[in-house]
Amino acid sequence: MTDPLLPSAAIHVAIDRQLLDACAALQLLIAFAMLAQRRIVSLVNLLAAQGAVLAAATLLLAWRTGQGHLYVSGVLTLALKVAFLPWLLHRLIDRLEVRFDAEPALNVSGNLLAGLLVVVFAFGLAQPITHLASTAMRNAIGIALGVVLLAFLMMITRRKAISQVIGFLSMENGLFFGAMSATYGMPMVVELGVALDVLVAMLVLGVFFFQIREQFDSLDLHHLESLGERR
Amino acid sequence: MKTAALAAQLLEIAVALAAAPLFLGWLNQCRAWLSNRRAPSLLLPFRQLRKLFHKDAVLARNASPLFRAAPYVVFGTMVVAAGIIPSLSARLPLVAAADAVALVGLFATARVFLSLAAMDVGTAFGTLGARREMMVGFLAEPALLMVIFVASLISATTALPAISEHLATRTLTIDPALAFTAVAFTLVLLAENARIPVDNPATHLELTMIHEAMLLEYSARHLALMEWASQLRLFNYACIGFALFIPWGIATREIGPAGLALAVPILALKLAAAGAGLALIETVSAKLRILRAPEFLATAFLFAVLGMLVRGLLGAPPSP
Amino acid sequence: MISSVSSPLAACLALLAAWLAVGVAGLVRPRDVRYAGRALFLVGALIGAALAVIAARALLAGTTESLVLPVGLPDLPFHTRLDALSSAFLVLLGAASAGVSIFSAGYFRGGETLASGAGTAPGLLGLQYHVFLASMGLVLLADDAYAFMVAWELMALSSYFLVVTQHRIPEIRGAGFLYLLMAHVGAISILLAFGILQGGSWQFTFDAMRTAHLSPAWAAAAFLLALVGFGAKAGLVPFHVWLPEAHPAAPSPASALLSGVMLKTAVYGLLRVAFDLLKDPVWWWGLVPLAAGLLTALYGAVFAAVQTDMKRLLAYSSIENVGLIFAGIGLAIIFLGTGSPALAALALGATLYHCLNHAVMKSLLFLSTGSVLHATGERNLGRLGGLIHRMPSVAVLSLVGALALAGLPPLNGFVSEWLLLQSFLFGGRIPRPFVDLLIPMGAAVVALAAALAGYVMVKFYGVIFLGQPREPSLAHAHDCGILERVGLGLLALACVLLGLAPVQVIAALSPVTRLLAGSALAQHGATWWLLAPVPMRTVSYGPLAVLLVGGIVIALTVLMVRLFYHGRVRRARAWDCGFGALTPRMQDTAEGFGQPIRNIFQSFFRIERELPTPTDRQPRYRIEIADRLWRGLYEPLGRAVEWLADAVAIVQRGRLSTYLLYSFVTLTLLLALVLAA
Amino acid sequence: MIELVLMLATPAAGATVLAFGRWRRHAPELNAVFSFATFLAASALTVRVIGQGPQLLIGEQFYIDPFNVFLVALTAFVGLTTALFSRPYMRIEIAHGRITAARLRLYHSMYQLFMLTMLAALTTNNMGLLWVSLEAATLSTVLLVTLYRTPRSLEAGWKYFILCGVGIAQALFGTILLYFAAERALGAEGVTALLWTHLDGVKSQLEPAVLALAFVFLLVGYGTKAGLVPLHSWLADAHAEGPTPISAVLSGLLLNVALYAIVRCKVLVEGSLHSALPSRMLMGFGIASVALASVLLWRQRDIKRLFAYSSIEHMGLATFAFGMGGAVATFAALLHMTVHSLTKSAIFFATGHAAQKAGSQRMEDIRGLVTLSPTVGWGLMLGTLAILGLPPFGVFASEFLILTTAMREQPWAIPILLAALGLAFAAIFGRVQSMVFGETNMRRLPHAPALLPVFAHLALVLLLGLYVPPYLAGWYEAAARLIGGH
Repeated sequence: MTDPLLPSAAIHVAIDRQLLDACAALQLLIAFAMLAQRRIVSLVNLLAAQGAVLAAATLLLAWRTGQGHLYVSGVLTLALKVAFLPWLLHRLIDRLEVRFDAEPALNVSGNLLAGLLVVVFAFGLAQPITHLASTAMRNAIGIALGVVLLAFLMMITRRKAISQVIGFLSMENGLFFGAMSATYGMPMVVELGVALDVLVAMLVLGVFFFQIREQFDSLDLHHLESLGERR
Repeated sequence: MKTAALAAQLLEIAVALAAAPLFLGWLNQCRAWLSNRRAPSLLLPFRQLRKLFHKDAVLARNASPLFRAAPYVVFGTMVVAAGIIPSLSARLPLVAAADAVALVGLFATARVFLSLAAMDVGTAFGTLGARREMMVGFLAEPALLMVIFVASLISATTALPAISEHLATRTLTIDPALAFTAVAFTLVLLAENARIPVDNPATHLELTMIHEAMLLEYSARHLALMEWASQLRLFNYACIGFALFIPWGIATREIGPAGLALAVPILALKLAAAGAGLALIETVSAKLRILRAPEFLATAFLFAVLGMLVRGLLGAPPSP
Repeated sequence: MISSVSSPLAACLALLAAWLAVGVAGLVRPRDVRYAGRALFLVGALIGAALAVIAARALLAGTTESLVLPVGLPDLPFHTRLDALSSAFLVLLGAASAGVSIFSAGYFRGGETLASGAGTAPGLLGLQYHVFLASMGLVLLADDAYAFMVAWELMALSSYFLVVTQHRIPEIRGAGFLYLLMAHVGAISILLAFGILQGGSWQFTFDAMRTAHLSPAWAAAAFLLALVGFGAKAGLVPFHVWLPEAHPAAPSPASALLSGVMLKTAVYGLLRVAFDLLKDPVWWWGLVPLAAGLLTALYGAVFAAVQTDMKRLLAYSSIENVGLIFAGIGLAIIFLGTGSPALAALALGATLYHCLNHAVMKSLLFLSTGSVLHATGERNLGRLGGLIHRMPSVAVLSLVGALALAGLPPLNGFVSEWLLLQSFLFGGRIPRPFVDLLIPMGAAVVALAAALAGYVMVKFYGVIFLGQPREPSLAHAHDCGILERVGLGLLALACVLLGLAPVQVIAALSPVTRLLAGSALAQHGATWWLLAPVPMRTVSYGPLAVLLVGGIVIALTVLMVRLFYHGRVRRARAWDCGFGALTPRMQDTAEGFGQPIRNIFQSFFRIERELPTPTDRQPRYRIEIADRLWRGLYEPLGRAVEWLADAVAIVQRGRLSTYLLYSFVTLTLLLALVLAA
Repeated sequence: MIELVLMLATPAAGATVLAFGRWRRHAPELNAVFSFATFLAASALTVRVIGQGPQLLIGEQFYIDPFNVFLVALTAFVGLTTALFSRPYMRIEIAHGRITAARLRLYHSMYQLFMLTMLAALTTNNMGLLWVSLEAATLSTVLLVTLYRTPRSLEAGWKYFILCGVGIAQALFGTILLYFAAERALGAEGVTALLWTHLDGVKSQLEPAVLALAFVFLLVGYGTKAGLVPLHSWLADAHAEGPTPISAVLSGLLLNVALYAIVRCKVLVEGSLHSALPSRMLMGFGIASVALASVLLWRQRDIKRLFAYSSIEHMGLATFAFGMGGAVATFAALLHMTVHSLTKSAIFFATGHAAQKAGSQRMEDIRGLVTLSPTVGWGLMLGTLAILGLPPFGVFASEFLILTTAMREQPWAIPILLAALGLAFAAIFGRVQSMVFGETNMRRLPHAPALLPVFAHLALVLLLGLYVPPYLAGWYEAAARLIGGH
């Protein structure tokens, strides 16, 4: 397969590549920032930023490769991940009065160290397959994997329901970024389906938050540790 | 020929019926002499039997038919056993019907019926006697079987006549296995026939008595049969002993008047000797506590097993 | 009609199906005692009789035929096969079940089953009962591993439901649980044995296993696994713990089937594996069942002697007899392995004969305990006594059973013990050093066990039926109904016949020994009334003659006493030794009667005593006798499992982040694995 | 074609109607009717497939072959019986005041939605849509798990959501990688590149390195939903706290579907990898599940938790069998999936009524079922015996095959498997016995329980144990050929 960017002028190539790689780097940076961030509100903003970067990368790719469905998914991402979800989250935060909540016990340095290891691991995994990719930003596959794993790590370390959900969403972002970088996104049907699922998931979560809140009047996860195998 | 065999068989049974009380009488005489007492007449057992038969039987109100039947069963079993054991001749029609193992089985039958009868009326002593009798029995029976097994290992059969023939006809050798088993057999005999040191036939002291305790409810003819049966049992054991350890003189060839004529006095001699011997043992030994009886029988069992082991280790003794 | 069917195998299968049908028919009107509790059981009895007849004819005709049923796994349909071995055990099943079923027809009129309010309805009971019978039949006919396992587990299952009929009593539930658990473990072991037996052909039909070639090590493994599996079912020490719990728990007819018949299916299985599937067993295999069997025999006898519950006592006596049977099997293997098939045939003959005997006499006794239970509602020996006056027919019939079980001539129990002892005496001839020394010792153990059996039976019979009633309530005890009498009578008759006609029985069994050991049970010095199966010996046993002469002598004695003297009898109070009031409580209790055994074999038991002190207000005496093996083997096992569960439960503490961590670690590990690969 | 559309459209319609319709009173019946229609369509489809062989429908987006057709039939059938069961069950719940009519409406529509997602997941040919429908299945059941709004149910729902969400996200990454590899092989004709049939066609050319990674992600993702240890943590909680009909379908159907997805992926990966790695992974997960579950069974106090762990155990067994591969093992695994879902759902039916009678799910509160309501008691008892692998029930057949195959293929696993089976037997049976038998403390129920489903299921399981109908065996064997590989 030939690189779809080849026919255009070499100078552009450089710029596009640089831009896309910059997006990838930003993604990683934001993921790390989320891993280290204590305050929930800022987490939401970071999530929005991550979405924005993702959308930018998508649109850029769409413009360069001229694949129509990339525009669609770019716009979709913009609408869903940059506009709607952050808004919804902010709204929830207000309604649930957890605006000033923060993760109490969060070992930032430890997390960052672990995150570093994870990212190295991810690159190691991606390395043998990147050369197979035909896309403009194949090097980003490793980064995408890294972002996914970082989000996983974040979910593990969080003790608040909302921040766990944010971790979940940033994992979704990482996945989309991976799809983008590996194969210019999934087939349209799938993209739509996934987007729908994410949307529904968010709504369900909204319901959930209120249920949990009215039961435990707090969103701390330590309320949710009664089940299990202990006498 | 057939008739001769039948006649011999009947003769043997008749001899047993007659000799059993005599043997007991003789035994008691010897014991009396050994303990410097004036001995009762040799015929005393007969007189007692006659007296008992004449009396009216008294039964406990709640005695069941089993209680009445038991004496006959026990007596019958003992008579059959007497017919099977080769005391005079080894060539009798009935001997084929039961080998030594079956013989032990017959004795067990008698014992079981005796004990059941003792439990029937439901007095304290009856059950006590039955329990003790069964205890002695379940220890003595294996010992007796072991004795027979040793003999059968030597002579490759468990049929008494064959054993005694084999032992009688082989060249005379000192066989330690047989010696051990002889001791074991003697102990078993003492125990099984309620002799000192296991039981004392002459006392009704509840702490010690076994056999007598079971007969407490019996009277008259039933008692007579029971007594006679126990005399027969003693006699039978003696004959088994003869067949195993001093088999000479039992008519092994074709049954004829000559052989039997010779066999009867020999048997009398053996019985006399055995009676004296038993009397001696009983006089010199003291009655054991009932709790020690198991140890006594365990010793017997041990001797028999030792005999078997010796037999297995040394194999057949070298015959010149 | 059925016997006119050309193929006996088809006929047998049809009869098994008929049993199932009878069982299902019971569900139509489950609570109707007259229909489900009476009529159906009679039909079942007829089927059992027919089965016995057909199987017997097949056995005598030496039929061997096989049939493939259209059910089962797609590539492994049910194979069935009827040969001498299975016919012999089918005869056992049919005959014993016929007697038991007739008895049950009279027995399941409520009482023991319906007394506890909503106990199992007779219809449901009938279903379980007949499924139990049918599955046992299928076990005997199965000719592939799958069919066998299905039948085997179905047997365990249906019998489990019979055991827990009175499920309101916690002990009985516990017994049922233990029973099914042990059965399941045993089944797993059997399954493993089959897995080895197929020997790489991966065909699970028995034919394939017959032709499979195994390395000696694997063959030994298969044999030992089978021994464990079937031993667990038969109650071989140390797998016996369930038996004395489960057998007494069931309603008496079920107990009769469990002890009388089901244990024999285990024997059948071991014979099938050891002699048929593994064609030529190695001699030293035999040492294991021999040793285990002897230990079991002694163990069972000793424990039976100290029991105070009449059904437990019988259960332990079953353990004893199983021990004797397994010892016989071991002996047969040793003989066969050392190249003397004739002797192996002798030992096998003894074993099979004992199976038959035990089936009838143990069923008889369990049924009689059932009648006693109905009449008195008591199963504790300490509260019985003197029933010979209240229920004479039961007393007489069970006297036969008791004497037979005690191994007394001229009844059947003695014959098989006699054969067993004879074959033991040949142990000295085995061309293996030291073993030839040990095996005659085994004869000593057998003798001891047999003698103990006598003790046990005197205790059993004497305490229940003789003496004075230990409780006033026993005055209301009533004799059993006509159907029960017929059932008991048939079984008693079987005991007598098996005892008196050993020559014919041996002749009938010799096809089996020819199949298993390759040598018939020869009759040396053949006369029809004289059993002389022992090669090159002048040993013989003629129960008929013994009985005849004995009878004559007794008759003569009675006659003469009447003739020369008189038959005058006076009734009086029992002599109290001048003591005065003689109360029933002065008789030996069951504990008292067992006391000598308890002293002699103390080391067998774990005894907890509670002795009264002179200062006690209400002095009471309590003694509990427990099984050392239970405390020493099974309880630690249970504790170990609990400990393991507690240790493992740590992974499941309910913390979401921990769970997420599990997923994360799993993911990374697998990725690393891929990366490495 | 038309059958498929009907089969998918019916539950969709049902979901909307039950969500917005006005028939409060008869909603349960309506639910059953819709399920019945679905079942009819499914059977029609099945008949079609039996007659005409595998079908590619709707622009190749849907594919029905011997492997999934019996799962489709099974799903529709259990869906129907569960609907029948939930009719009185939910009424009783309302009568006991545990839920309100409004939530009942949510319940019904979500139930239909759940059915839709599972049928879609089974029939779709597009690996992407497979992912989408499985995620949707999670979403539609989360609110059902929390139906009672109790703290415990909320916690269970939350864990269910997060763990499955995260897991399924991994599966998405796997799908992406799959697409990535497929594009190289099939060229970038976007839509078709994720079609299983196409992938299956070119699986030998798919890039091994990529597929290996993809398989790991897919396995972890779908494995989470299949409840494979150590990804199982959500399962017991979700089963125990949700309403019983949901426990029944979760355990009886959802697990099957997840396992189905895994196996589909395995076929592709093995075709490309030519190494035993995937099989090894499956076997590892299988053994781990069987072992852990059988031990944890000993700690259970709650009856539904107990059977949830038993589900983990049996899924592990099936996974292990798939891992062993080969015709016989695969056949056994498929059979095991079938009988397990039938038996387990039957058990949950009985369990539900038992818990309602006792007014508690704690096992020591449930006593003597058989005395007051024999049908419930015997249903529970027989179902338990069946699930424990006692003949003549079908579970024994599949376990027999699995064990005997394992003796040949993987002897090392035998001790673990047998020990686990023994432990599970002791643990489960001991507890169930004391619930079924003994003195009773049960109360009467306001509505007559529906036990027809229980005994219908058990009858089928019994049949499968004694006699596998030829056409069913034919399916299984065809499917086994399809999956079995070597």
